[in-house]
Amino acid sequence: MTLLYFAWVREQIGCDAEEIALPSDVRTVAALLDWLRSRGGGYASALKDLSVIRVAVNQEFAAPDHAVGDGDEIALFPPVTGGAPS
Amino acid sequence: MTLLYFAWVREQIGCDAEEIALPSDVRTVAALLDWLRSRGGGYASALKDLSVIRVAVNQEFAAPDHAVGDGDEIALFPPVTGGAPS
Amino acid sequence: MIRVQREDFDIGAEIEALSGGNNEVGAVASFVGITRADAGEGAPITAMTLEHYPAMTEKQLAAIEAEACERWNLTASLIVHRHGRLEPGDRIVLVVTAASHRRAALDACAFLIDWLKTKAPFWKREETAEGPRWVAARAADDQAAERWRDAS
Amino acid sequence: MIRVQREDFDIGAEIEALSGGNNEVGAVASFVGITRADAGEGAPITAMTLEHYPAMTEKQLAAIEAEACERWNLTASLIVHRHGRLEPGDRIVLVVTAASHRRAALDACAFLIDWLKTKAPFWKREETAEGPRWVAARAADDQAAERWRDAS
Repeated sequence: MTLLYFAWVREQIGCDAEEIALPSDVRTVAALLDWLRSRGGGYASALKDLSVIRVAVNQEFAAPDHAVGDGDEIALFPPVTGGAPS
Repeated sequence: MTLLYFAWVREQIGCDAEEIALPSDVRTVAALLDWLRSRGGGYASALKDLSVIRVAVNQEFAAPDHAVGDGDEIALFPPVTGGAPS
Repeated sequence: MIRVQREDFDIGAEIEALSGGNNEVGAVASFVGITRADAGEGAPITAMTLEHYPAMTEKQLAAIEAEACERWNLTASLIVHRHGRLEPGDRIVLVVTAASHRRAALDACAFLIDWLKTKAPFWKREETAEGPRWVAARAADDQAAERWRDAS
Repeated sequence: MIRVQREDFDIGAEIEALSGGNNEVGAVASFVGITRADAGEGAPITAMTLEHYPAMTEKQLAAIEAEACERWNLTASLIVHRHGRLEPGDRIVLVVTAASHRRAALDACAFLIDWLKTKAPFWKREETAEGPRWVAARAADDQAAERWRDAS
């Protein structure tokens, strides 16, 4: 599985992308976030408040119960702030 | 008084501007239109349906009861069709 | 700023001149009206002549622009309106509005175009294969301008 | 057509390329977003970096544009969005919509800008004299995009 991180999630985790082998019991977005958080360090601090974390699975926004699998590209990032001016 | 004509009003009357000496009993836009119509010819045909005639006195839209006087610039024209596309 | 002219205009240059160098500007909306062959009710038009009443046009456009600038607190605005003979594909009118925020720029631009369409003293004479015709005013356009009154 | 790029864009050339030579186009609306020094909540910004997720940005912008083209029956449309580091006065985004009629062009342009503001996966990092900060999403922007849902 490819994991991508953007904005301050990227900064806190300390890298912009990584390949991971998913534990067999991690089958949803919510379980993936829990598992990443359990790695501690930057993961724990970046993911401590999930209300400001958005997840995309294969470039589409995904809810916590969305399935995840080994071939997926999963991105974690803060709510988007857009480019158009206010 | 200066009279200006635009669009098909101009074409039917046959000129784009003229100077006239106003009869002393013509004191409103409505009276002016009646008086012009009484001249017959192009005036009568251009002004036969007043629902499609608009009048400006000194570059401002004017209602039938608006006063008119010797120093005024009075324009007669059809409802505007604007420039912006529909 | 308003200009009524026979000549065409350069959209990019006009927008740049209006918004460049002003750090308060965050949003520039613009609108360009273009002559369409199928603009009329009947046969395709081959050309269109816009007649106007220069003294009144200048007065009214200046008043419309001042109203928009005040209502939406615009940083800058521009109306360029052409008159004379235009062929399909030719630009007719340009409205540019600059503001700090996008909503003000977009709403002011739409307001000005609706207003120009109904209130500016222009008359259109279309040329077609069936001969020339003067365009009649349309009630739908008055309604589009009136909705701005309701919203205020 | 969509483009996400570091480079600046030429508004006049983009509008001309989109609308020129198409006799169905009667109305071209455009919007340009520009970086403002006072765009933030606190100290004036000296620069702003737009980060994005290229694969997702392309997918989402293409979907947004397709939705607008269908809903307003646009003749053509263009979104150019910059990423990377921008300073006050720099252009950020261009939206151009071309249609037969003015209402379609204006509404589609406003819709696309509201949508880009809230839904496109861009993140803004502002630089100020007090240090850099990531911009937080604002509820008001979500409401501006949502009103298009209510209107449909």
